[in-house]
Amino acid sequence: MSKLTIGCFSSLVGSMTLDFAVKLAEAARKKGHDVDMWLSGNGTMLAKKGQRSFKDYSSLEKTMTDLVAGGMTVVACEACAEARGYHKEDFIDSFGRKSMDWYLASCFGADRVLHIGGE
Amino acid sequence: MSKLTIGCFSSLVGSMTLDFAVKLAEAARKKGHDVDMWLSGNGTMLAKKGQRSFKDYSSLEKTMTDLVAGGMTVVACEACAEARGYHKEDFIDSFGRKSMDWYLASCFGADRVLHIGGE
Amino acid sequence: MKLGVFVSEYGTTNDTLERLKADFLGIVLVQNGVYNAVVSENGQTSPVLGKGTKVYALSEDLLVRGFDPSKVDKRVTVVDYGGVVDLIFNNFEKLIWL
Amino acid sequence: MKLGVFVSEYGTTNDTLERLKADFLGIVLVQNGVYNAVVSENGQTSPVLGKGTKVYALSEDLLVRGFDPSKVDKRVTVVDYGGVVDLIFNNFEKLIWL
Amino acid sequence: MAIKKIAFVVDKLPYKGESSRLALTHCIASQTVEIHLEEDENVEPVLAFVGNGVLNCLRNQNAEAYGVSTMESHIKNALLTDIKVLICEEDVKRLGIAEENLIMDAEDFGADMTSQIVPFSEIMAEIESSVHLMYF
Amino acid sequence: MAIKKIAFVVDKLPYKGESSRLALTHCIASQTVEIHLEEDENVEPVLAFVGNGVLNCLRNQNAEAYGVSTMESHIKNALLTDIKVLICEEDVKRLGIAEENLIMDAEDFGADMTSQIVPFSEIMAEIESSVHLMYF
Repeated sequence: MSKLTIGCFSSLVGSMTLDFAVKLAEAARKKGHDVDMWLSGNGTMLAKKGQRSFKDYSSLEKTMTDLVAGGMTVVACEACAEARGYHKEDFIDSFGRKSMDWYLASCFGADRVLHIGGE
Repeated sequence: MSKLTIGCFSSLVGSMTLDFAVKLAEAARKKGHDVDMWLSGNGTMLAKKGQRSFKDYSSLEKTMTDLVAGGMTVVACEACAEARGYHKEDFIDSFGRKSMDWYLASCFGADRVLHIGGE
Repeated sequence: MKLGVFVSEYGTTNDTLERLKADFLGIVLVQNGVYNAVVSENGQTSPVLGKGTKVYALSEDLLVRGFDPSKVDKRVTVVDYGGVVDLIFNNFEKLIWL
Repeated sequence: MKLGVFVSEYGTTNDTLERLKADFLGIVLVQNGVYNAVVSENGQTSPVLGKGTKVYALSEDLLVRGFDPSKVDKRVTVVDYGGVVDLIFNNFEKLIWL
Repeated sequence: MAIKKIAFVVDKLPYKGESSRLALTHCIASQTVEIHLEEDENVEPVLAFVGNGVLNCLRNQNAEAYGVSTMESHIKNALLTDIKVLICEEDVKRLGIAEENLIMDAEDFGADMTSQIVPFSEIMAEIESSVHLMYF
Repeated sequence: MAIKKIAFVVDKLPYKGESSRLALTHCIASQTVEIHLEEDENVEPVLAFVGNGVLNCLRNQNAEAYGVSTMESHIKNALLTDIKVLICEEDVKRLGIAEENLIMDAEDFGADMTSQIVPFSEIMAEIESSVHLMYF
């Protein structure tokens, strides 16, 4: 069993990049790997509680909370979230809020890092 | 006096495209033009109340509420906002929430339309 | 038709600009588009400048990127946000954001 | 070094791919990158395929765009998300997302 | 009676971002715009796919893995609501797309309207005769 | 003692998006990463600008109109915290940038460290010798 750290940066609700990250995490968990996910920049949008489901958007909250319940760790950048107006009470309960050094520490302990940047 | 409708689409907090739209609106108001602003897709992030000010992000809430107080109209796409978990109580008070047809109607009455798309 | 094209990117291959036809075509360089007004690659200035169309660049977006607005390519007219508003109402009828 | 490069865009000019050196270089086409596996322009297949490196494409991202995963260019190996996980752990050491 | 034509031009690829999706939903919103307008006023949309944007028009899109609606269903909905749908001929040829692989009708949705593959000059003429232009 | 090198490579332009900004803030966060690690463990960052990303390194950035911090101040902060900053020589030449226009030091911040203009092969060697790679 190995550990994968996925960094999700300028990805967005309404962008399939977030879907990619979530599906990859799911597939890695199924194969028994540890997964850490770091949400930064606009990626923090994934942490917002109460996203309503519409046919034009994939609904990721359930998948994510199930993955966290199953042992995956999801942490969003606190400052990036605050800058967007996502306070503690706006967060999906099981998601963490940390500063950027957490991501580097997660990478320190990871066998593989997939840093998904882009605009 | 003429009317400009600005449509802000896949722009984001953390993207200077939103800054561009706000500064252009401000300049148009200064010259006495009417301005409508439509926020859709990830552009709806601008409508989130309580965005904390950091040196790495321009703070647009004050400028926007001043512009609205001065007669500019700002409306965000209700479905796009709900999909992102921005409910009525999350909105900056003076911003409207409407469906997409509002944007087309605003364009109907506009002399110029600047539709800012992009990813 | 008087068409204003906002170019907000640098170095992307979009052939839209090549294909647009208008009685009057003006290009407004904003955001990363302003690099087209100041950067040469291997000594060649940007192809955006060589179309014989009127080109404008936003001063605020030059400044933030470390460029002196008085030192842009001589084919480019520098405008501020107020100038962009005037272009929109006086020089163009329809607008495209690329 | 075994390097895996995720290509998520189509038709952008990024010379990163050209410059990367590695003992083993693999390209994983995801999102709009999958067009490189299936679309020819003016009869020419994508330059991404002609590098002599191993190229993979994500089946889910082919399907959503209307392509049959069994009909990709013969130089491309189709994988699903599970296959991408295996590539990450077994075939690559470091990863780049373009 | 004032009818204003608005041209919706899509040159972005589908799915990675939501640009082309928003083009379709806003275009189709013209169906209900009257509620905001005076009597006899209306908006007439025309929808054109150019550049790599023509790849939105491929048939057999299957979004099951992602659980979202397809661009195919949106384009068929546009045809169902009698919106003029134009696909740029030069780009279809450049990308080597066979007409049989394009969404040319929405008969399965019960639509009478069909898509048209036209030269770019015809799309340019639509833009010219429109009052406003939204370039997605 | 386990020190792991992480390479931060920036090839995006500044300001339109926040990609290069996040590269800098995450890179500088290596200053405090120890709080999450065991004693004697640490992360050693190296920061490289390649492609059009070298345009982040221009001097005299003035963000007054937008009221945000500049990439210039972030890069100087990186030098102040003794982070190795590499700028790709081939790209500097391709874009015709004079060395005097690049952020080569942060003396005004009180930093001893200076930037280095190096061939791409040297940046590739840094990537090779790093344990992990973050490509912004």
